[in-house]
Amino acid sequence: MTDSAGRQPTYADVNRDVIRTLEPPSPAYFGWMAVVALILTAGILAWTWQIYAGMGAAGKRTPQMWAMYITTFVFWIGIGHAGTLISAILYLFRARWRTSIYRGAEAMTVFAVLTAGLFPLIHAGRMWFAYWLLPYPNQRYLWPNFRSPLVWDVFAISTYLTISVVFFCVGLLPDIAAIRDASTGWRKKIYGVLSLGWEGTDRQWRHYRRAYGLFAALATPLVLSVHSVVSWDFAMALVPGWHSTLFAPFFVDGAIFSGFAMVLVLIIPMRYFWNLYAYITDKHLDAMGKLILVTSLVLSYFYLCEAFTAWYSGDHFERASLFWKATKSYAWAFWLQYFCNSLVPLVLFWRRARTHTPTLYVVSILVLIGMWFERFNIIVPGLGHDFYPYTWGIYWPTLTDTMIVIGSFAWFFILFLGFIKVMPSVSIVEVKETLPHPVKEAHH
Amino acid sequence: MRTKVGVGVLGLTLLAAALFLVLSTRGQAAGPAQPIAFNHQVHADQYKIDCQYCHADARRSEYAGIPSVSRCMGCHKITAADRPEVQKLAGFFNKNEPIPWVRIFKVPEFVYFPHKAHVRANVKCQTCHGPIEKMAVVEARTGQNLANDLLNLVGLARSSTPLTMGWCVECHTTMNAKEKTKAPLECVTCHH
Amino acid sequence: MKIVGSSAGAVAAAGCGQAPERILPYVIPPDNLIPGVASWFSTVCRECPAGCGVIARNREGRVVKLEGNPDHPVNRGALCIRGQAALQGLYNPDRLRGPMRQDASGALKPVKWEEAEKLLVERLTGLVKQGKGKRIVVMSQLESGNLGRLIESWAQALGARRPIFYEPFNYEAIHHASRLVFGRDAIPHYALEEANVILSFGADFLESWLSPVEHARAFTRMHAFKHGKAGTFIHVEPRLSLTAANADEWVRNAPGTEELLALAILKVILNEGLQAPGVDVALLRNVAMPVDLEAAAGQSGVSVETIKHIARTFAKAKPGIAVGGGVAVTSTLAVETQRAIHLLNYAAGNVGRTVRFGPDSAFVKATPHAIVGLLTQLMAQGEIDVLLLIHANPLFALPPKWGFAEALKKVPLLVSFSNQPDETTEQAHLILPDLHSLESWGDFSPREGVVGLMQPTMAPVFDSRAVGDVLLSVGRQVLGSPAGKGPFRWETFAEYLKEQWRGIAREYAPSMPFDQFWEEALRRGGVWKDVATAPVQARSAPVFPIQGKPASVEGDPQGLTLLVYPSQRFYDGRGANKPWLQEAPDTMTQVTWDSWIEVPAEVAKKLGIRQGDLVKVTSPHGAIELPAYVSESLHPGAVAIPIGQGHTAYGRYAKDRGANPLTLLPGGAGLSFLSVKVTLTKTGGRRPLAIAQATHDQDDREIAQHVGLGAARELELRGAVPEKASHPSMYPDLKYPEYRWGMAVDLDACTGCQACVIACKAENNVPVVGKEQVAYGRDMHWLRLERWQEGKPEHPENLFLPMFCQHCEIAPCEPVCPVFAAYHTEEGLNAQIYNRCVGTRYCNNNCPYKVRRFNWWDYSSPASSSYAFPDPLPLQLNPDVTVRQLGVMEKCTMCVQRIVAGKDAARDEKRPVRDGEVQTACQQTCPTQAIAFGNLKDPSSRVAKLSRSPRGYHVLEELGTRPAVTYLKKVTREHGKA
Amino acid sequence: MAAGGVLGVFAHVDTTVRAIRDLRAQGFTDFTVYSPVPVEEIEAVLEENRPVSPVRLFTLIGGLTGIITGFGLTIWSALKWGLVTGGKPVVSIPPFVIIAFELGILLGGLSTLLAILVLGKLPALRRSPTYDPRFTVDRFGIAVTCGPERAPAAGRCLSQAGAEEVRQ
Repeated sequence: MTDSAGRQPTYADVNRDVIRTLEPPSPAYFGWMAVVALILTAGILAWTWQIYAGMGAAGKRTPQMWAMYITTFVFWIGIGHAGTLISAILYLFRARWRTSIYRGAEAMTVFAVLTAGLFPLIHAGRMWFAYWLLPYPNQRYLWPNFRSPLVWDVFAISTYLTISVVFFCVGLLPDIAAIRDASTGWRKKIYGVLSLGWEGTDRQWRHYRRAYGLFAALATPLVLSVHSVVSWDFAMALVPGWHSTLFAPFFVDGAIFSGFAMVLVLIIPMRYFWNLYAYITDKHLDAMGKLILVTSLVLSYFYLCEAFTAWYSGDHFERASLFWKATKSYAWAFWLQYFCNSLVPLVLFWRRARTHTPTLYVVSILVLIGMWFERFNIIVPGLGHDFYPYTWGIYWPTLTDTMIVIGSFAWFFILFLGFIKVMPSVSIVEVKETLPHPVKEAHH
Repeated sequence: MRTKVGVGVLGLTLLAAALFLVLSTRGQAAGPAQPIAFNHQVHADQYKIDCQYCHADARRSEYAGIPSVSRCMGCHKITAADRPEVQKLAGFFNKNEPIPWVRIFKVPEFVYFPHKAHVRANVKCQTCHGPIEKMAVVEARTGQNLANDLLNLVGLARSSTPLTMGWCVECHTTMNAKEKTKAPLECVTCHH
Repeated sequence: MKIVGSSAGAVAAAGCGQAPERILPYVIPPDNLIPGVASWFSTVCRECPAGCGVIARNREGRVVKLEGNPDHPVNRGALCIRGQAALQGLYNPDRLRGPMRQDASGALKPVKWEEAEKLLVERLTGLVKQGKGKRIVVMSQLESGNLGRLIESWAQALGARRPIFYEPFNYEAIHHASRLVFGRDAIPHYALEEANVILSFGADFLESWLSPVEHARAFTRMHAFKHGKAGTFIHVEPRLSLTAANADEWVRNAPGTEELLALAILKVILNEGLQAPGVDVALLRNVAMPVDLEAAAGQSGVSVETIKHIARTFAKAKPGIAVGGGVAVTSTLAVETQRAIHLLNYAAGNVGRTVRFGPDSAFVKATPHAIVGLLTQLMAQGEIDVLLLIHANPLFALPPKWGFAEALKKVPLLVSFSNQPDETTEQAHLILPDLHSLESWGDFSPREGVVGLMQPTMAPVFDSRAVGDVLLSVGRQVLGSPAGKGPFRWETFAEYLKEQWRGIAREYAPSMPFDQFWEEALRRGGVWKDVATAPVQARSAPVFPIQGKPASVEGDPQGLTLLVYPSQRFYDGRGANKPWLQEAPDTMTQVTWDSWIEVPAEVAKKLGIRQGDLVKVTSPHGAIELPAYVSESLHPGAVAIPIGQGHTAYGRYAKDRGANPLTLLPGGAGLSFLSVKVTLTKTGGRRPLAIAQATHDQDDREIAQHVGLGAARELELRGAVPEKASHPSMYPDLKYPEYRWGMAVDLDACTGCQACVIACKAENNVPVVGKEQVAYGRDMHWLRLERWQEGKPEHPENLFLPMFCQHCEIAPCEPVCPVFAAYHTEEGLNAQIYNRCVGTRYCNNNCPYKVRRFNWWDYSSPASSSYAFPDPLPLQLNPDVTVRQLGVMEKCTMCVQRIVAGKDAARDEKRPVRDGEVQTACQQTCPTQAIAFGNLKDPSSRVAKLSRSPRGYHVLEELGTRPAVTYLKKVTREHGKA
Repeated sequence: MAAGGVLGVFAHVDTTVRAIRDLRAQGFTDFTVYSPVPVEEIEAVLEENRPVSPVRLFTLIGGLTGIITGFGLTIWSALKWGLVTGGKPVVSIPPFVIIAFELGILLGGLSTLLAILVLGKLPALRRSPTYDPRFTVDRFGIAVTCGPERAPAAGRCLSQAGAEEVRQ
């Protein structure tokens, strides 16, 4: 990796450049914070109202017992995949280009899962009893129903969150130590505590590296399992268009797809504002672009399978459901999904598009929109035209659930904006690792 | 060295917490003040009046039934008519007012507890209500409490407190196992 | 009775219970009333003059449920939708709390009973003293029992005019016709069950006509497929009414051509010599011969072939029965039509067999509209000083053109005994609220040989007094007769009643001692005996002239004939103040909470009217605005509006809802519902209707199935199918140690009357949610009555299907619940534990039948704005059933509380539950016994037998959910398809 | 400096590695190497005479505990009440596998974290005296613990290897 001047940064440069990102923020930054905070407040108010008045405040109805909340829940869980994928799987594959982006991606993961985790609560009719889903000894002698996909969710997501957080924090340790040594006063104290007194001694490193490898090894199957489990919320159900063995891989691929899009949406501005061109180079963007392209193609394949099986099964309900989605009230959403997820990414076949930041940015945004609507189309139209004609109906969102969904984005960004100012959003240590070691005389 | 101290402190606090929880579930709550200081000891123990003489609905209804004021007066027109408490009773009767007794035994919300079925199965009143005939003032610690749940969590819980679901279920299961009774364990039997 | 008692169950159910909770004992316990144990009181339903027997379930001194009286000859244990809803009249939040009088400003103010009575007494005494008794009139609803008699003698004693027994639907045309044809001024008893063919000219006998519950039962007995036999039902009506939808052959005629068709059919019978032996052919000939078949066919739009086919089917039935009612017989040709129908029955030899004079219907006692018109004139001329109204609401039920409102202004003292704030009562100067019929003593005789006895089923909810008591005391004071003397010597109406019943005792049980007879009557709910059928002869002369042309209607000749028809849910409008009835969908349109104008598709197309568009309906006499309901089946020359909505008063649920079509009708002597043409204009506004059913097209999903009569016979021969014919499962079959509860619904018997829907609501504390929520698919009905339509719109096959939780053995809803709120009991019930539910709503997503209901808003807590039970409605709540909270899922439980009670009773006697011992609310009230419930493990139980029926099937069987509910295919008649 | 010893600060990897070798040659065994990044070369020398890090043992044990807990909890709690849902057997293994898997990963991960802390002697509240802030930037360090009598030898050895700076 080289900076604009074309010379390689030294270890010292890396420390300097990264720690520079933690300098006291600009007014613009606070401006953004204010905006996001405002939206978040609106969301919180909306949720408060919903808890007070009841689920009726959100536009749900028979047959759409689930709607935007679960849509957004699945969306955020999906986003939450790229991070661990990059840091774990790419780590195992020794893909060196990951080093300068994985920190941001991991942060994104953690925050995305934190956001997603809210939705089952928001969605529950009696969220104040949601703790009944946890297995704990109680005077009722009652335990959760481990046969229910929702309980699997509880386990999968909490595990995923815990592991991602641990992985994330462990990765941060040496960098925090670096900041500690670069800072003074109360900051030094705080970072001192957070670094757990990391010194980078040989014994620390050797266990650290071991552990890191093991984390990666654990996180890899986990990351694949989580979205499979989420997909089973649907696949285990009877609803036409849900009851499909295809769902696990389909969801996982979609998750990675949207995850990478989100990573781009986040790192492109980062490298622009902090002038990190030396570390996040076009090579990275190019690689990300390729990954998005590939996952998009796989996704398109799944879309085809979905339609084909619906038709080929000859099952009346499946066919009716698909036909209705594609032609009736929600057709616009249906085709928007295909446009964003299958067509748009095709431009990434051109190398120039993959390295042309604006294009890449627009593509990523569209992909995110497309992926949100993919989940929407599975849930809302899917339920809207199920087995029983008597109750067929159209779902209209209300101000309440709209505000809550928008608020969730604010919640995510407030976390992320906060993070990038207190923690190194590019890994100091791993970037250095990829640089050639300082040596006195050439090897012989 | 330092770590040792830390561990010690932590251990102590935990122990204290556990102790507090245990204590908080032991001991008896004082019975509330009733509009008339009715004494079960006198009626049920001293004079050996059968519970169902006054709580006559227990054998045929969901509710055990609080005796009507007139039923009390049935005896107390003459019996101990001079006692102040009995005069209170007469007062209610003459004013044609019901006596506002304070409820003591209460199953959790959304539960149907039929006394009838239990009387039919020869369950002693005391099994659920405790040694009423020994109580001058009726008192009971019933219902769920967090402490007990937490104790349960750390495995220190003695059997669940009376009139909680776990307590009912415990009894039903053990009776079915021991006495070969057919005490139902269906949720819908009590929740419908 | 005091409504206290240790009703902890009720308290818990209502979901409140703050500490320190007080428990109040009775001061003096009421005899034979144990808290927690229901007691039953038998009485008579007074929601319409059909006089069905009712038994009321009383818990802790409050009536919580009404059921039909199984012994009663009229309804045999069944109740209709309105009968079930009577409770909401009793506990109506807008019911008048006590007596009121109009003060100077014209506002109604509460007064003491004494004061109120004094007022009335003074005025009456004044008039009686001056011998101006004729200036006093009593206008009551039809009272065929001793209250009626008291009113009459009261009027007599005071020298007042003959009282008027006012019924908006009084079927006078029938007894006029009877008088003309048979010389007997009576409404005969129509024994539908004994006919092989029913030929109905617009008679909506499954909805409101004469005695709907009795007719529904009779209809099923003659019509439902049994042992390879099934009767035929041909219905002639311009509109596809619920009754028409039940017909094997619906003949859509041009409005007002019923007489013509009847005569044409008569002519065919005569031409082909199909008339019964020994009938006066000459008479029939000179009535029928003038009719020209071709012309008749042309004018009625019914082909000559069809006319001939009907004639043959009808005449060959031996016996058949022809009935006429509904809109058809209230045209300007009302009497002529009924006369023609009488002649048809006469010609086919049905008179005396299926059409019986004796027992005659009590409706004959209802005052003809002509007299009501006369009264109106008298009032207008200021001839009336005191008008006493007893449960009559002429201001709503009479067209404004009658000028009743204006005439009323001329009456110095209007006294209303109504206990509901209806239109007329709001005008009253003095209101002396009568007890609700469920709180009062009385009797009612719907027809000869049946006298239903009414007794108080609970203490009065509010400060009201029995109208009988008031009449007695007022009468005494007016006449100044001392207590125990004179025409009003009885202290209370109850005493009066008991004394009158000594006469009845002599008639019905001369040998029995009276007290025993009285006890018996109270227990059974009345007395009844068979009445010999009186022989009648058609009078040969004089036969009055035949019209032989369609009924004349005034208004724009280019306009559309207006069909104003009685509503099955609201009758003449008196049902509109009951939220249950407002929320129960009208079976045919599935519309709730509103009224609408049914517009033929052709017309709608021409005028560019879409469903829900507001339409201005203009007749020569008035104009109203209503949302349009576009109908494929209605006759292109007509529009239809149901009666019952459009109240300007009558409480929060009825007021300002929909519009009243009677305002479009002319005034004049008789009240004819078919008499004007109207013109439609789009207002441009929209008022979308709250329609519960998304579509009537099954989209080939075979939800409601049918089989041809021939095929059904074959199946019958082939015999029972083995159980578990449904799809295989990966898992071993479930074991059911003692019982497996299941249901069977015979679609061939279901007439779509909706009684079950309300019975379920009443039994299970199902909240009423309001128009907006229903429109948005959030209605809470545990049981919904679906209408599925097949075939051509003008010859539709309509299938009615009650849908509720199917209690699947392999239930998709159960395994997805994370907290075991939904699980399967050892008795095969699909249980839903409300207080365990966290509201993930996964179960309903996964329910293929979408029968689960979610508490979107807080219907259960009084603090909430969406509280569904304003006082005193909570008194009606069933203490054995939880009132569900905000955010929990609920659904049909197969009345598990009744199962628990049934098993408890059985355990008392150390025996298993007997078949038929436990009845679900829906099954209990079904007039046609289409629903069976019981233990599937007992092969001899009715439900088990039905479940093995060759017509049996499961809805969406291919999903392999193995429902515990079996439906029996409807049997359709091939010739029904023309 | 409690035990006493010598610290050498290096700018380059190769010099550091050389220093380590020389120290070993002169019989110094007890020394700590500081580095801003993990470096294969350095590890290679150090790992020559050391057993493999025991971290993986923690992970293994944690993982197994998780899996056992998973199956234990699900099966036991299912049997405790034995409610039937959807006609499925009370103990249905396939769904329980998911719980077991997730718990396996969870405990596995947590015990790995534990391993880092325990083995890496973390958290350490105070910096060790020989630590130098530059070690997190671009400097390598070798701290030799030895008695004052051998300190000069160690120092000499370090500077010969190419230490920029040697401290007592």
